[in-house]
Amino acid sequence: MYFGLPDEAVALREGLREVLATACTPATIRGAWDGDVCESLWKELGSFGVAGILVPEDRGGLGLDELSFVAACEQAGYAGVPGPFVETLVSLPELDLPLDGSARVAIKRDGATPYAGTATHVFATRTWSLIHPPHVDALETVDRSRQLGFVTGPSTELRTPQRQGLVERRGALGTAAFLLGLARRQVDLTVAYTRQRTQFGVPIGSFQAVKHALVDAVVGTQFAWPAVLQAAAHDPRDVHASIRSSAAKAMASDAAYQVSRVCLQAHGAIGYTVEYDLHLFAKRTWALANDWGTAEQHRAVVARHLRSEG
Amino acid sequence: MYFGLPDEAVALREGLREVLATACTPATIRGAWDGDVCESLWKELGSFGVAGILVPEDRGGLGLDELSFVAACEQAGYAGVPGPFVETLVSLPELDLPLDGSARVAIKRDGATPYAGTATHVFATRTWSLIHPPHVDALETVDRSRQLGFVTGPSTELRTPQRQGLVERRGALGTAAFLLGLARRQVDLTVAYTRQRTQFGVPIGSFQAVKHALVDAVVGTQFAWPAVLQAAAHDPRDVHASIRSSAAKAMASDAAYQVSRVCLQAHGAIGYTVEYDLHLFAKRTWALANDWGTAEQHRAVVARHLRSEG
Amino acid sequence: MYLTESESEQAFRAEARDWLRANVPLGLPSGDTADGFALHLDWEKKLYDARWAVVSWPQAYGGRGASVWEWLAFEEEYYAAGGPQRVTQNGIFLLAPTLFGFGTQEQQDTLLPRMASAQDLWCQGWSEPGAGSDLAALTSRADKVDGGWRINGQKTWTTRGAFCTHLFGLFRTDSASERHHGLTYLLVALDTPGVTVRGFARLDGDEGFAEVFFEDAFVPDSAVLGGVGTGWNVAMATAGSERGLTLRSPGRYTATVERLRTVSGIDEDRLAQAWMDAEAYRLFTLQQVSNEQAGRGRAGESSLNKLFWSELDIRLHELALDALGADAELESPWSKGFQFALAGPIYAGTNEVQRNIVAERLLGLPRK
Amino acid sequence: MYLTESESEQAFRAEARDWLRANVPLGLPSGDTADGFALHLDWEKKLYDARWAVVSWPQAYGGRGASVWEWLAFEEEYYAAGGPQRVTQNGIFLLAPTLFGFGTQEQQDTLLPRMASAQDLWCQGWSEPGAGSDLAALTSRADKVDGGWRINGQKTWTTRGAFCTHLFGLFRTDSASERHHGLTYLLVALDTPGVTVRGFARLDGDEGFAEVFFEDAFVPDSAVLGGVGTGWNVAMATAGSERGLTLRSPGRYTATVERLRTVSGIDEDRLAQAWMDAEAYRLFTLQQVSNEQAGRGRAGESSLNKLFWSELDIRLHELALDALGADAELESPWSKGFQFALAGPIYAGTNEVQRNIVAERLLGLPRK
Repeated sequence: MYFGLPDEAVALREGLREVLATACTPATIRGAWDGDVCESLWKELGSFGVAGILVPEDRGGLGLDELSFVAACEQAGYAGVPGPFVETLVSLPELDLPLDGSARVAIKRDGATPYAGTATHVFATRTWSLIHPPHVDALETVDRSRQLGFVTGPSTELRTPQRQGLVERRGALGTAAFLLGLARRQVDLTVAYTRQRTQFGVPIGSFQAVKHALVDAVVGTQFAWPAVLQAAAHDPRDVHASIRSSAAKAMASDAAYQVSRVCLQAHGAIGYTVEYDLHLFAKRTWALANDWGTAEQHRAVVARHLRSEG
Repeated sequence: MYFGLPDEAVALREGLREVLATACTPATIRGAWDGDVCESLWKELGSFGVAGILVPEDRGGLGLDELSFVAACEQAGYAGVPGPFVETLVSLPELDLPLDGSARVAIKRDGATPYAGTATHVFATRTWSLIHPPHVDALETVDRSRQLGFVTGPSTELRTPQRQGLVERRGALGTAAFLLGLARRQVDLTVAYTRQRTQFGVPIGSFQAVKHALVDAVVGTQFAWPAVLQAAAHDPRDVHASIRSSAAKAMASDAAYQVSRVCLQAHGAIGYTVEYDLHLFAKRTWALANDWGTAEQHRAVVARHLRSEG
Repeated sequence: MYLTESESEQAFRAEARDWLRANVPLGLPSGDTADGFALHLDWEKKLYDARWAVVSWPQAYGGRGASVWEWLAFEEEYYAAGGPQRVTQNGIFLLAPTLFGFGTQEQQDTLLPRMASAQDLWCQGWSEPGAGSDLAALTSRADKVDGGWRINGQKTWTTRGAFCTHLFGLFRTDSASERHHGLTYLLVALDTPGVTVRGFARLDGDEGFAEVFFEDAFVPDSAVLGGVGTGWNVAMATAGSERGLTLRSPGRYTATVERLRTVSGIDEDRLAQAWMDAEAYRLFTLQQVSNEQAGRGRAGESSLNKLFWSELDIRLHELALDALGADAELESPWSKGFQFALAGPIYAGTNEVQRNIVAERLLGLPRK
Repeated sequence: MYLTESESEQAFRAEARDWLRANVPLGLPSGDTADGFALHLDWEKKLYDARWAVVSWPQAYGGRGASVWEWLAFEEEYYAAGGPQRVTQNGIFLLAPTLFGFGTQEQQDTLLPRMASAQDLWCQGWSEPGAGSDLAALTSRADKVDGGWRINGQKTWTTRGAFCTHLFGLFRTDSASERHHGLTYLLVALDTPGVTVRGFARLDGDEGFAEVFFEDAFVPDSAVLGGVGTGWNVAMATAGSERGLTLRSPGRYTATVERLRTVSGIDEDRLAQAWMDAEAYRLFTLQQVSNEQAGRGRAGESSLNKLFWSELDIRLHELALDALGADAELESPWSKGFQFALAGPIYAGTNEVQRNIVAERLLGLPRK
């Protein structure tokens, strides 16, 4: 018995880490804030093959499982990849689109659609159809890289088997992993800053007020990750399999949000400026914590299951 | 304009403080744990006149207002007065009983009645009748001075005007004040202990981990007290007067409970023994936090009001 | 307990309510942008012309000589009517109390009326790159020269500095001194040669912050507020009122809760808690004022006050955003207000510093 | 990811479940009272006779040589079946790992079987009146004498000390040494002349604590576990396993949550969180074991583990007590369990100490 990422998932994550170290810097994210769709980043992602993680090999994908998927999403979160990363990865298995990064797929919502402004295609899962090219009425958002908008445009019905449930579940799960990556990045920034920032003659990271608040927040993320792993593992004997992704999203949303609060406070005024990078990851965290279902909504799913399953 | 205790309430509290300093020591409370009804303490309280705080002067009471009442309850909480202190004070205005401390009145509940084991009379407010002498089937409680029990016995219907609402409101309000007194005592014990207890070469009270947790708990009690004052003040222009006692009890319950948790933790192992006094005040806090309505139940009252009052 | 307002207090409140409801401009843009700031100035001048800008000041300086109770009533009515944040607040709420306490007659006569009428716009010069929570570590120098002082150094995190005309702050006037010794409180016009202001953006994207650079900037002796070398004590008086009720009047939160009640899908249990908390803050403030007027003010009380409002402000906005769910990330008064609220636990002395103060001064826990 | 149990693991779990469901005594009184302890001993002997007392130990010592996975499965089934707290746990979970790691062949052969069969009952001798969180401040001395050591000093907060037969703990064997130097790990029979045990009551009123006094108590050289003067490292190994999964197996919490689901009027949102948390703890533990077996154990991981379970245990009981409302104060498994849970953040290294460890070893924040 072994509980953890299999070697292939670890290898994928490490490879992606190297790609993103140069392909997705804070400058890249700031570019997205200014409306750049980051085509070069997506080409890199495409040539690395990550877009096709969940696409069968006979269709040119990597044909990997969801453990590799969450490993990739966590790493993408750490880099703060702008644009519909999770959405594209969960959509491509259902669509007949290129896997080279030229297709960026947003997923349509009843209200405004996240990443609509940067998407080449919009996947309307309810009607199982694809909108291309999308026409977007953009909205102002706190995280400007989110590019929310109302979507219209020519729509084509899809012939592929309708797997709304799978897309919904994978979207929440991948976003949970992405959130934990964002949290890890914010913790790293905070540790680095509080180690060197001196006040009262000592590094502020040596104060228990900073240490203990940060540790309590990190505990939340450390215990959310195994929930993500279990949701991705699909243990056939797991009677709770159907709600694992909800548990993962609920825990990751709360944990990552708490990390964003604590890291901002630990930084003091510097964290409160847009010139410093922390806000890029904090604001994405706030958006994703409520995207693909809020923590409260996913806990309600778990509660219903516990009631019915008696 | 002035918001605070009037001089007569302050004077009463100071007088009561002196009485209780000798009449109600931790040894007194431990006696109550062993079943002592503390008659000498109640005689002291009677001769000081506190039993009749809310009883009109023409009936031999002090005829004071609820500001003096909450001031007395807070001080009684600080001393951890065992037995039905709040219950007796809110009952005596409705009953024709001696004010010399010889009457200890519990208030009947549908379930087990708190302090039944130490009461001379049990006031059944629903039926507005008095049970005397009470027969009690005792129950085991975490705070053994609570003496909960199921009550039966000869009952006399009362002719006085039925003021169930007043008794209920005053009971919750007095208990809120009592809880804040219990909290203040626990904070004092904790400050005294953490100032002298040395670990790692310094007083543990100098660690931010101890300081900040204690401060956060104290903030809760400091902001609950004005809510108690306002509930006791009956400002005629206050459109929210009807829910002030619920707000006071909800805030005091949560704040005092949090204080009990933090103070126990700050003490470490010593606080976890019954030989040390802290538990006497912590366990009463846990009991009273849920007595006379839990914080959640009282918040529900406030929520209903906010909805209706639009 | 005498909570009832006197007839004059009631009359004052009624007059303020009527005027505010008739005149408060709704939907002003943020005052922390260049365009917004200009519109806010119009509003400030309107307040001044109607003598509502500084109600608690003497008539001679443009006020109404209102009592603190009347001031609290005005603030309640101001926010209940939807009044915007005051772009003049650093001057009228933070510097003015210090001027009244430490200023010369001439400083008061010249500076206060121009401040009240928003002709002079003041920003703070406390923090420096190396001195945030640890304010006593500041290194900006003012060296004595003939007729005045020559300033060198840098201030930062100066709120609305890019839009202000003057700065008040602490400078080291005794180069041999350390920590909180040898500091002097100076009043500096930002158009002084050698002073450079660079605005930069805050978390919410508005250019609400500024860095201020001093290169041999000369200020006259009359720029000294309080005695030379006594700057720390003078500044602490301001810091006190900054942490105290003048920074955040309760009316802000009671008004926010009323707005919360109109948000659909809000958690009722948490809304009840929010209402209780805002009320508790209002009542705590009344108690605090009463204590201070009775000479019973408590050490650390203003820190308790700051800890509570700063965390309450965040909770209130979290409650709204949770109800908005997926729409919470859209630009809105709630998402804007949430980001603004996040500054509360950081500025005016971080909450970590406030907890130390309460622990040591109110509870008596050992410093070391 | 290979979460699926092997056939042999499944068979082991099934055998354990069947035996436990048939044999677990329900409604035992607390093992921390004299009467209760005796009844718990009967249960321990029954476990031993069926070779379920120490499943992970070698057959030779009364175990089944079970893997850690099988041990976790056993623990899950044990608590799911309503099994009582193990009064032998300080020995079999805390001392035994140290004996396996540091004990001589003779120590293992003589002590382990008697421990497994509950003939010897072990308690801890760590804390002293002056050494709690700061264990290295301990002052109890053991002076070298012919053929052994003479012990003087006092230990306290010794769980179930009044009912045990032996004590393991740290003593200062180099009087010139300071802090964690010059300490030796000793095994002491409590019936040794010069040893006095005084039991005293815990928060829940049970006599679960003891003070142990040593006055010229003699122990032979064979009482030394590990090398003389190496006691700190030996003890840390135990402390590690104490903070680690052997102190609180996940089965406890998953079982508690199942009980919570039967409490009426429980808050469903918080129940869902409780279920997720208990599951997260179970899964985190599986991950931790996997990491350690793969040689990828992380510094501070056992402290993360302790922080989580100790706070989870309290939350679970608070949830039940909130649902019980006014009846929460009655003696019940929930109120008893709540008081027991309150010890979690205090013992085995306070959570404040654990947070320092995680901050410094896992996150790399500076000590000073």
